[in-house]
Amino acid sequence: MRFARRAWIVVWKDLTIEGRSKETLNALLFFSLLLLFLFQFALGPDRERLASVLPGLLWLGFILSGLLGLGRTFVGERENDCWDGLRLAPGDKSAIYLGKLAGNLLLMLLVETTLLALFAVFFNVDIGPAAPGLALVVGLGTIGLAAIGTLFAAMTAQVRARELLFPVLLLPVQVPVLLGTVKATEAVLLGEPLGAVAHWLRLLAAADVVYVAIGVLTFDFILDG
Amino acid sequence: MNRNAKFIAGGGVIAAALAYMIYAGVTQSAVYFITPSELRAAPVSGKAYRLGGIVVPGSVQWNPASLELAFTLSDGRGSVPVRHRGTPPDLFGEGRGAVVEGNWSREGHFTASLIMAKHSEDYKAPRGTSGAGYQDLIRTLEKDGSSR
Amino acid sequence: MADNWQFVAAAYGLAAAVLGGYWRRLVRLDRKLAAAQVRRRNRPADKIQ
Amino acid sequence: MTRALGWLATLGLIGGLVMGFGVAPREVTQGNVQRIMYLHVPTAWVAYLAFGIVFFASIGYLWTRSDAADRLARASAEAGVIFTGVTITAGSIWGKPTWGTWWTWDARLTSAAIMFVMYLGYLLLRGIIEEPEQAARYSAVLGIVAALDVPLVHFSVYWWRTLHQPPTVMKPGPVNMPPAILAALLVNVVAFTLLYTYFVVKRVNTLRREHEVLA
Repeated sequence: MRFARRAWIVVWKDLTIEGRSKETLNALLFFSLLLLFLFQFALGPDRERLASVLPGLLWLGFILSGLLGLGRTFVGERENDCWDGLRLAPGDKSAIYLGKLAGNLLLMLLVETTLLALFAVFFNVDIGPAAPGLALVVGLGTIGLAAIGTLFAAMTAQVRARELLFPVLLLPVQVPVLLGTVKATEAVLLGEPLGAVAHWLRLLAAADVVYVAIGVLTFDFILDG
Repeated sequence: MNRNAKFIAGGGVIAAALAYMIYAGVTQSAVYFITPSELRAAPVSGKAYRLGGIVVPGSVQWNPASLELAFTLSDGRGSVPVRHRGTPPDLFGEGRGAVVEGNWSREGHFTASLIMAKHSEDYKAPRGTSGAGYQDLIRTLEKDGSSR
Repeated sequence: MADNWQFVAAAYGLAAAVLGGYWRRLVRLDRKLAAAQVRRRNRPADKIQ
Repeated sequence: MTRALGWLATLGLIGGLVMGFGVAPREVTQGNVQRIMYLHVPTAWVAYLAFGIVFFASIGYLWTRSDAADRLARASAEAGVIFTGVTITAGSIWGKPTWGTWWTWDARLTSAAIMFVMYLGYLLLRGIIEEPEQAARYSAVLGIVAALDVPLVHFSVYWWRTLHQPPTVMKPGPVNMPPAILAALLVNVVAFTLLYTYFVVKRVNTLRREHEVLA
């Protein structure tokens, strides 16, 4: 499988860079911590209100940190003039897309797990019994977010005002994923069985399939001129 | 992989996922608002609800001076007293459908912060059938809530 | 049942303003381009003189 | 040719107004305010049509790299955003007297609003990229993503909440509408489709000439 190998090389390259500098990861974890402080200041001690807004807040945190992390996907390539290297890489470019997507997924899941743990500690939420369901919902949502996020990050990497354009393009497209995950997370945290949110899970799964397929098919056009 | 083969396969996957979504979407039964009998079964005070039903004929009490509105919403099986402060929309009326947003108060009534009139998708000419009946409206409400 | 004619008027008025505005923009762009094309066509003639 | 199309659209719109305000009867429950429907529904249809054409033109561009396809996508997206704006404002004005609120996060309203911002983003991307070939390529990808996203957006907000009545005409089963109202609606759908076609043809025209003048 040469295709898988080429995708893996991209993942390995990005992980090595990230492992050496830990630039993005450190900044994102610190950012998540700050978010928790902000939420605490905004909400105050009202526990009842907290329970009803918790899923939304959690996803707000995931999205804000996701936007920051995803937006940086191709920054390294641009700043170090490796863009042409990617463009000139032989063969199917979708391997590069899948590699970048896998790297982003790993990074986002790491940050999300940390944020979730911090949430449980600071807001006294017992997420233990909901953990398997929560993992499924968060995983499905993150795939969708990262799939389009990676594609749009490549699209905006070479454009001026990219910090602005990236979220402006990404957020409206991500509405189905956001609605689905927030609703499903809400149900899971309230202790409802996964069957009660089956239609949301199906929507998320369908969205993930569509988004990843679009990314694989169109990434070529973004990369080569 | 052949480029064209990739596009055909990818397009097929996308089309299949979307077709499945549309199929599931059309046949899905989802709850957009709860009905009075559902609220009666397990009311949680303080929790925000969207409640939909028919305004029971003869139940509307409207005080234009204090802008206080009280009426009863029913789905034929259960009924809930609703209180609201403000002017109701034009289409709001006895025997018609309405959806209210608000919460269940401890005093045993529903405090609505927003009242919305729900009209059916059937448009009527003056000499057509006169005014939709109670059953018709219940059907509209239930149809919206259970199918399509 | 009130007729709410003012709402009907507002809806149609706003729509007319938006659609008419876009139409006017297109017409203006059209004229500007026509003028530019005329200028371009005249330029070589200027050089000959 | 374009001019003839313009007059045809004008004629259609006049006919639509005559049908909507002269021929169609006053609706019983809602009163005359229901006549906003003859504006709201056709513009909504045209908006969906416009974004559908953006989708196919975008695929066409990536396939053939023809500038004509790119110009069509751009013109159609502009018209689509305009018509979506009209649909949303008209619907909002209709909603106030009938539902009692200008705006509610109802399914159909929300999905129209999301579609609106999605394609505003599309136009924004086009405006920001200066290099024409790059702008065409990137926006074609975005046009495809946005169009395939529309059904997902639709169902997600549909399950989320709804207040909007189900579609009257575009649904399976018989249409439950007096013939005069239906006829007025159909005349307006045709008229607004003509107006959309006129806008797109004219805009494609100006874009082509812009390209020639700049070249």
